[in-house]
Amino acid sequence: MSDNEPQASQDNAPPSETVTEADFDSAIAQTLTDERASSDPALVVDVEGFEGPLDLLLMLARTQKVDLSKISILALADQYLQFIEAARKLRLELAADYLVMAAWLAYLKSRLLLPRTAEEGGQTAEDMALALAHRLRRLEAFRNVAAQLMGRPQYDRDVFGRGAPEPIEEVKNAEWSATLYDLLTAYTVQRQHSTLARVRFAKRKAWSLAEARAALERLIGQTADWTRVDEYLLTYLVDPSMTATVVASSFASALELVREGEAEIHQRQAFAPLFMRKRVGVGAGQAVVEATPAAQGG
Amino acid sequence: MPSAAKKLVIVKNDDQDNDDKTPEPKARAEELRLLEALLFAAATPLDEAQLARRLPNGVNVRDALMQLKAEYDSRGVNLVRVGKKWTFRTASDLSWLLTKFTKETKKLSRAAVETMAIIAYHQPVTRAEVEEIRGVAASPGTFDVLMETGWVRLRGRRKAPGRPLTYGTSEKFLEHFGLEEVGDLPGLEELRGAGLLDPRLPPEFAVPVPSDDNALREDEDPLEPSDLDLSLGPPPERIEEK
Amino acid sequence: MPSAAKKLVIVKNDDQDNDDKTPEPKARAEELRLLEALLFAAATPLDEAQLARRLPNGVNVRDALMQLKAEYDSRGVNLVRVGKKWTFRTASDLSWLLTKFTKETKKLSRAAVETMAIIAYHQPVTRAEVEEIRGVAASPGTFDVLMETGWVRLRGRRKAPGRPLTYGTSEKFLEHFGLEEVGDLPGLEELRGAGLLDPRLPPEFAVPVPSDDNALREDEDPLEPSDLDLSLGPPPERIEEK
Repeated sequence: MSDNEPQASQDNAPPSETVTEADFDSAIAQTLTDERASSDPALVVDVEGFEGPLDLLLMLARTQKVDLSKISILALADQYLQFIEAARKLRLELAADYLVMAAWLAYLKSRLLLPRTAEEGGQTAEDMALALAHRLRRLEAFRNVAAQLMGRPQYDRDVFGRGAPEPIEEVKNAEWSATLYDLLTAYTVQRQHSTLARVRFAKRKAWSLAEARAALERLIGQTADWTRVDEYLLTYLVDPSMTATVVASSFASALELVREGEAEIHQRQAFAPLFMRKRVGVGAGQAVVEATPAAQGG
Repeated sequence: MPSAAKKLVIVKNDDQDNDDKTPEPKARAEELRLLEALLFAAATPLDEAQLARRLPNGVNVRDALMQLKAEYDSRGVNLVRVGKKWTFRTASDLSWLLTKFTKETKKLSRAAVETMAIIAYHQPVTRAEVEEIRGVAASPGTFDVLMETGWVRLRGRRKAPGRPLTYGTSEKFLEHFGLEEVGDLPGLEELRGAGLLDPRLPPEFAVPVPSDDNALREDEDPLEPSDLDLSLGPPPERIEEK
Repeated sequence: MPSAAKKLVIVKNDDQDNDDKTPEPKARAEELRLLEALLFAAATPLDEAQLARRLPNGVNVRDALMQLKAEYDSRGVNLVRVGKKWTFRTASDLSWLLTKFTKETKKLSRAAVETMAIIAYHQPVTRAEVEEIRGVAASPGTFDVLMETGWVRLRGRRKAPGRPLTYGTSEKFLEHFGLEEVGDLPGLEELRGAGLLDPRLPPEFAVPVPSDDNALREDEDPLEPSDLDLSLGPPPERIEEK
């Protein structure tokens, strides 16, 4: 791994820099086989360990051991092309980026070797070489600042905040939400609800036959004596408007009970009070209306 | 690591400082720095053994703690001992600083909105009257919540058996619902016009014209002194029930 | 609340202290206590507006912070400004003492570190510009990983063909690396001096300074609503490629 040593020695950054360096190394190590690691560094052709052709060029430039601004681009191009040639001999697959760079460098080299001709496209070979040197310097500079940045004391690694922050106690003051619309809907809905409910109650002022029958059954069940039906029913007649329905329904129900043999009914004369009693000991269906005049409900 | 070398120097400094025992601002013992960093960064209080284990050898942890405690005693953060462990805590007189009053929007329950509406239209109204109109008994919390909103206020007591409390709306109620006065609450025709009332309602159906006039009605008595303490006491209902 | 009364007294004290401007141990301004309590207690850095909101009226927060910072500079815990916010941090020379508190974090790859540095020093910058500087196409995950750290954020879109997304650093980046502003990035001056900060300009031209200012540059457009959903959507790269 001596390939990478120049880089390591160049980053003379704070101690934590070792962390990033270790990162770099491990990233490279992943791509290295044991065989390669143990072989002669000069023969190591490990393209995958590089972050692209510029990175490879930068490493090669470092082997010139001169300031990047004084680097010989011509020599660098040669180095790069040799490196690529070696890789191709080993039949290593090279990413297109590397090959494009190789082609460009070969072109640059040929231009640099030729005597300076008249300006063609404006850019001379020297300009191109300078531009490349500039890019290399720039990449290296960014690497350096990256190392410096990573070398800074980092939060939760080198410097720490309060381990046990004291929570700001929140006293929640409830802000109640309700709109006027909510209020009005709530009001009208419940007022209508109760009002309409009462209206419905008024409609039920009819006494159903079932209700009447249930009431009569309870009535005659209580005593075997003759009971005045209307007297009993009167207790229901709280509202005078119900008189008709109560009398009609109860009379109809009474007749029904008599027909079924459940009860006997008795009336002395027309429009006289009706008496009723539970019928005992007689089979159903043998109902007899005792009262001689036809029973009338009025 | 360069810090290792520093460590040694630190210990030496400490020893010197311990000798003169004067915590001068400039000659502040390095172990106080270490202690405060440790205690600050620790998620839980640390005991003296734990501190000693981290600090360079030869540091008198107890002395250093006492010195640090003295330094922080007058500050906004104090070094305190809890049980056998030490930790930094906000000075107890500053707890108010760490209280945040936030507003939380809560929605009123349907029962509360309904009760609120009846109080608004029918005020002054007693709890029993509200229940009569709603046709259900008010749940214990409903009036509490309404008192908490500040929209409902106690007006007085009805001149009637049991002298029940009368409720009405407050100024805050008007503010919240954007009303200039409760009389601006829409009346029967407006409610009908807004489609909120069923056109088939019987003719005798009426909506009162509400008034939150502070002046007590003829059938109202003023609140008694004990009623006025309600805000600090148990919920008004409880008292009313007594 | 009793604290309200205390508050008023405090303000009076402050004014006196400000007048003589000498932070005597005895006459230490009460606002320094309040400040240190707030900053010690807070789980995250606080900005001056947040602090001012909690302190009594009339306190010059900036002055008080400076005074407090000076007091703590030599201690084991320092008051530091990160971005526009203030927080207490253990002194950076004491990391050796506090290794036990180190939180294991995912280590960034070399590519990610370089990319982050380019974003930081070169912001606002597009993906293509980062790739140009590095001389290699960014692998799909690199930007994702950086976005995930929360150190890098989307800023907007460059007013250029294809309207590529521009990247910059976040407040969390400053907090993590303990920087007051991106202008304090280490080595920034050298980088600028060498004319290495603008790929398109030769060294003799004026070089732009990195800026994480939320205000967009002239050549930046704001993000569109769909861009802002990125955190919940597919990785930024994918979208950019569309």
